Amino acid sequence: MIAAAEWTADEIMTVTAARALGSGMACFVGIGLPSTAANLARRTHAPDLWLVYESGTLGAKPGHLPLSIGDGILAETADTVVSVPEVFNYWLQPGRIDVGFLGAAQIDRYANINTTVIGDYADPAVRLPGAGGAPEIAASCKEVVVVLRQSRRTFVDAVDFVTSVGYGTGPGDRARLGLRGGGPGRVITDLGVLAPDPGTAQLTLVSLHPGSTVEQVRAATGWDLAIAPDLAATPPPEPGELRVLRELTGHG
Amino acid sequence: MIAAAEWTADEIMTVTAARALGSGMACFVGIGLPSTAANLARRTHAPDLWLVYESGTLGAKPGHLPLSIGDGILAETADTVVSVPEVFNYWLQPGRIDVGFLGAAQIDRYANINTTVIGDYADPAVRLPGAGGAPEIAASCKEVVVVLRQSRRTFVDAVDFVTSVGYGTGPGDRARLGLRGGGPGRVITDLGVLAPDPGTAQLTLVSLHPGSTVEQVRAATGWDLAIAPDLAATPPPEPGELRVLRELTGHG
Amino acid sequence: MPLDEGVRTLVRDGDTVALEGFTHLIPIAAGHEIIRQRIRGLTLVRMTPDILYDQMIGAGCARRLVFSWGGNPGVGSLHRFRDAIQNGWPAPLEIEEHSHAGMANRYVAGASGVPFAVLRGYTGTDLVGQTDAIKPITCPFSGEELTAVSALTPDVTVIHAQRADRAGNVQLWGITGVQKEAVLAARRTLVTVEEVVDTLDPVPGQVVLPARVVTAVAAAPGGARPSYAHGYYDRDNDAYRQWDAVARDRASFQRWLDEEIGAAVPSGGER
Amino acid sequence: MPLDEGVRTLVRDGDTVALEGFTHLIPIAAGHEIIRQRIRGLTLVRMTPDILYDQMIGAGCARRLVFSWGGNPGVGSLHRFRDAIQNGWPAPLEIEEHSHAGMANRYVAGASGVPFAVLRGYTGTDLVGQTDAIKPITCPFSGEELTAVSALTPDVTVIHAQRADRAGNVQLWGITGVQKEAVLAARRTLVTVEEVVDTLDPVPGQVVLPARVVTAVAAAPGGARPSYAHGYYDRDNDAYRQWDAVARDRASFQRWLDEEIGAAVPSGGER
Repeated sequence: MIAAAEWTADEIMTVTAARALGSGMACFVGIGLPSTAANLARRTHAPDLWLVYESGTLGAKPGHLPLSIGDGILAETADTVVSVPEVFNYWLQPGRIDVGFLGAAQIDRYANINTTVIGDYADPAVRLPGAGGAPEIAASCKEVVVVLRQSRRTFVDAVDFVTSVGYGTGPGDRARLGLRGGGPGRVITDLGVLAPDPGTAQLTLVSLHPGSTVEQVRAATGWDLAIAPDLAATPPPEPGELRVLRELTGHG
Repeated sequence: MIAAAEWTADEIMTVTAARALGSGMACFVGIGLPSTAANLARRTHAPDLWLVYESGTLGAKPGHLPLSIGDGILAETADTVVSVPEVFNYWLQPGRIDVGFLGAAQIDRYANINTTVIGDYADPAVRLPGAGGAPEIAASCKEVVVVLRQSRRTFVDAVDFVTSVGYGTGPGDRARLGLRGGGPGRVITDLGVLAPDPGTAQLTLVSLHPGSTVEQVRAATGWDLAIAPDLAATPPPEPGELRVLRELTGHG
Repeated sequence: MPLDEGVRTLVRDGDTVALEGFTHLIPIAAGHEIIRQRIRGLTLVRMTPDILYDQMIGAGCARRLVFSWGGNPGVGSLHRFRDAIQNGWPAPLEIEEHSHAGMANRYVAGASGVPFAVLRGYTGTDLVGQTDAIKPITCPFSGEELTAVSALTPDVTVIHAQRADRAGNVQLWGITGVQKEAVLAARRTLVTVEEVVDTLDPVPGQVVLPARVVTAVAAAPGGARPSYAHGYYDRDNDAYRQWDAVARDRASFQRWLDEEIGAAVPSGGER
Repeated sequence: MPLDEGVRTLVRDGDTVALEGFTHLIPIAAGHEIIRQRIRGLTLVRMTPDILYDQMIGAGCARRLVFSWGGNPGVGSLHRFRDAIQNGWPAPLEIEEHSHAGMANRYVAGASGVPFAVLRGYTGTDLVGQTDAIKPITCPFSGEELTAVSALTPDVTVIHAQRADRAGNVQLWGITGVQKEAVLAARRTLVTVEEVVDTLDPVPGQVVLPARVVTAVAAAPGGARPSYAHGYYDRDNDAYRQWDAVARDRASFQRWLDEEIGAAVPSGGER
C-alpha cells in the first residue's frame, strides 16, 4: 500500500472518480478532472467506456488529455461527431448517458450545485463561468458524480445560486421538477466520498480517504454532516492507477 | 407559331409551369409534372434555379428526370443532402423557398386542395395518397403553383377534404391561420391559368391557352368562375421549350 | 445475427413497428421476413408506406397504419393499401395520417425524449380533426398559435444501411431521410446492412449510428431492393412500375405472396 | 469580399451579433475586425464567450451578452468578462444567461422559423428567474410540464469555415457545433474561410451551407487562431494559457489591444 503522502488531493479524487465508471458505460465528460478521470478509467479497468463530450464527439478515444472539450483529437478519434443541438437533444436529454461528471464552486446538503456567482446575482462578489452543460447533465444522466475539494467555502448550507439541481429541497423534489435522471449519486472530495441518504436525500459521508478523519470532514462542511453507520474506507490508489494517471497528466 | 395540336395538355401545363420559375429562385419540387417543369426551366431560361426535393437534396441538378423524389441522381448532384426533418424545419418552414409546386385531386374556388380522399373520410369512395409535404408547402412557400387538369371532377365547389390550405374561406383567412407563405398564386391547367382575385381571393381565369375558350373553361369548373377583365392569351410553347421537354420526358 | 432471428427476437405481435427509409435504403428484406413469420396486429409506422407496406398490409400484418403519404412514388396508387381502407381486405385497417413535416417532427420528439414537437403546419386542414396526435399550442413568448404533434416512440424501428462494423456501429449515406431519428426514437432497433466490415471508413454525407442504439444487426445484401443502396446498387424503377399490375388484383397479389415470399395469404383473408 | 468590408457592410452599431464556433473554428479574425472598426452597443451572443468575447467586451464593443458558459476552456476565468460584470469596466454589461442546451435549442428555433423550442431543462434552477426567455410549457398530450425557450434570431451571425467556393457555398467539418443553426437563424451572415476554392470536394463529417444563406464570404487564412481549423492548423493551447495573464490586468489588456489589434481602449473606458 502507498502512504497518503504519495498522492495528491487531485489524484485521489481522480482515481476515486475513475472507479465510479464501469466498462461499457456512456459518460458525459467535462474538461479538467472529469476528463482526466474518464480517460484514466478507459486506460485501466474500463476500456469500453464510451466518452461523450459536449462538443458533439461521441465515443472519443483521445490519445492524450485534451485541454478543451472541443480539441481536434476528440473529433479525430470519435465514433462520430454530431452537432451541439444533437448531443444535447438526442443523447443527453433522453437519458442515454449513464454517468455525468460535474464540478462545482459551491454545493449544499441536497447536492444542489452553484457554478454561476458567489454573492448576489445582480451584483456578484465573484462572477463564475455559469451553467454550460451542467443543468441538463444534472437533470438527465442516470447518475451524476460531483467532484470538488471540500471546505466550508465550497460545502455550504445554501448555495448562492442553484445552477444545477441535485435533490432540490429534499426527497421527492426531483420527480416534482420532472428531472428524470437519478441525480448526484456520489460527491467525491479530497477527504472522502459523500452520498445522498436514501431517506433524507441529504449528503452523508459514506467513505473516508486514507489519512482523513471524520472530524476533519465535518470541519470542512458548512452544515451538520451526517455520517453513514457503515462508513467505509476509500481503497487507496493502486500503483498502476497512479502510474497511468501521471502519464496522462504529464506528471509521470 | 406551333398550332395547338402540336403539343399535348401535359406539355402546355408543363411549359407554362416552367415559365413561373425564375433563375436563382428556390423551388420545392414534387415528383411528376412539377419535377419535369422545374427541370425544363433549369435547362432553358432559369439555369440557376435551385431545386429542393423533400428527400433532403438541396440544389439537385439531375441529368435525367428522377422517377421518385429520392432517386440517387438527386443526392449525387446536390449541393448538399440534409435529413428529412431538416429539409422541412430548416428550409421549408422558415420561408426560404420561393415557389412550391402542388398537384391536386380536387381544388375549390379558394384554391384549397384535396389529395386525401374522394367521398367521406371514414368510408371513402377513393382513397388517395394523402398529404406528404403538401400542407407545409402550401403554408410556407412564398408562392404556390398548382398544376392539374381542369374538369368538374377536379374543380369543385367544395373539396371533400382540405389537405392543404389555399385561401381557406376567403380573404384574411391565411393570416388568421398563421400561414406565412403567399398561398397559391397560379393554378395552371390544360385549359388556362387561374389566379386569386386580389379582392375576393377566389380563383379567376386570367389566361386562356391557345385553342381553349372561356365557355370550355367555365364548363370544366364546378363553381361560377369569374373571368379577369384583362384576360390574357397564354403564349404558346416555343419550339425550343418543346424540344427540351421532349428530350427530358423521352418523347423527343 | 441472421435476419430471421433478428425479426423473431425483436418484432412481436401487436408491436408498433417503424420501417423507415425515404425512397432510399428501404428495409424490404426485413419487411418480407416479417410477412414470412406471419407477425400480426402490428401498428405499422412509416412516412411513405410505399410498395413495402402495400405488401405487408396485403399480407395481413397490420392492424393500424400511421403515415403521411401512401403512394407508389412516380407510379401511382397503392392498391393493397386502398383495398384495405376502402374494403377492409384482408382485414380492416385503422389509419392515422399526418403530413411529412408532422411525421418528421414526431420522430424528432421521440428521439429527443420529449413528448411533443412544435411546428408551423396543419392549421386550417382537415387533418387536424382526424387524430388526437395534433393539437394547437400557444407560444408562451409571442402568443402565436402553432401546432404540437405528439412524439413517436416505436417499439421497434427497422432500417437498412450500407454497412456495420463488428461492434455494431452502423453507417449509412446518400439520402438519409429520417432514419437517425426513427432509430433514436425506438425502444428496440434492427438494422439490416449490405455488409459487415472491420472498419467503417468515413464517407461524406454519412450518418453513423453508434452500436449502443442498435439492438441487432443482420447482414442482408441487396436487402433494400427494389429500392436502392447508394454506392451498392441502383433503384429498380421497373420493379416499382411492375408492382402496380401485381397489386391491382387480389389474386395476382396472393400469387406473388405465395411465389415470391413463400407466405400464402392468411386464412380468413377472404371475407 | 475583404474582411474589413464584410464587417463594415454587415455589422452595425447596436446589432445583435452571434459569433459562433464551439471551441473549433472560432471567428477570431472577424471579431478583431469588429474591435478595430470600433463598432459599439452590440448584443453579443455566443454559447461559450471565451477569449474572443473577453477581448471584445474589454474593448468596449458590447452592451449586452447572451451566453451559456463564460470561461477560458481548460484554463480558468475570463478576466475582462468578470471585470465588466463585477466592476462595469470598460462599460456596464447586461447579461442574459442560459444553459448550453437552452442556447442550442434557441438557435434551433431560430433556424426553424418558430418562436420557441421545447426542452427538458432549467426546472428547479435559479436561471429561470433571471430572464424572460425561459418559460414553463405544458405538453398538450401528456400534461407534463416542460420548458420553453424563445428563439434566437441574430441580426448577424459570423462564423469561420475551412472553405467556400466562388459561388459562396461554405464547407466546414470536424466539430461543427451550432454553426449551421446560428447561420440559419440569422438575418445576415458573414463567413470567413481559410480558402476560397473552385470546387468543394466532399469531406466526411462536413456541413455545407448553401450560398443562399450566406450573405458574404471573406477569405481570412488563419482566421480562427488561436482556436483551430480541422485539417489546416491545431489549437494553440499555449495562447489560451497566456491570455490569462494578459487579461488579468487592465493595463496589460490595453497594451495588447493597442499592439496586437491596433485599437487603443475607447475613451471613457476608465471610469
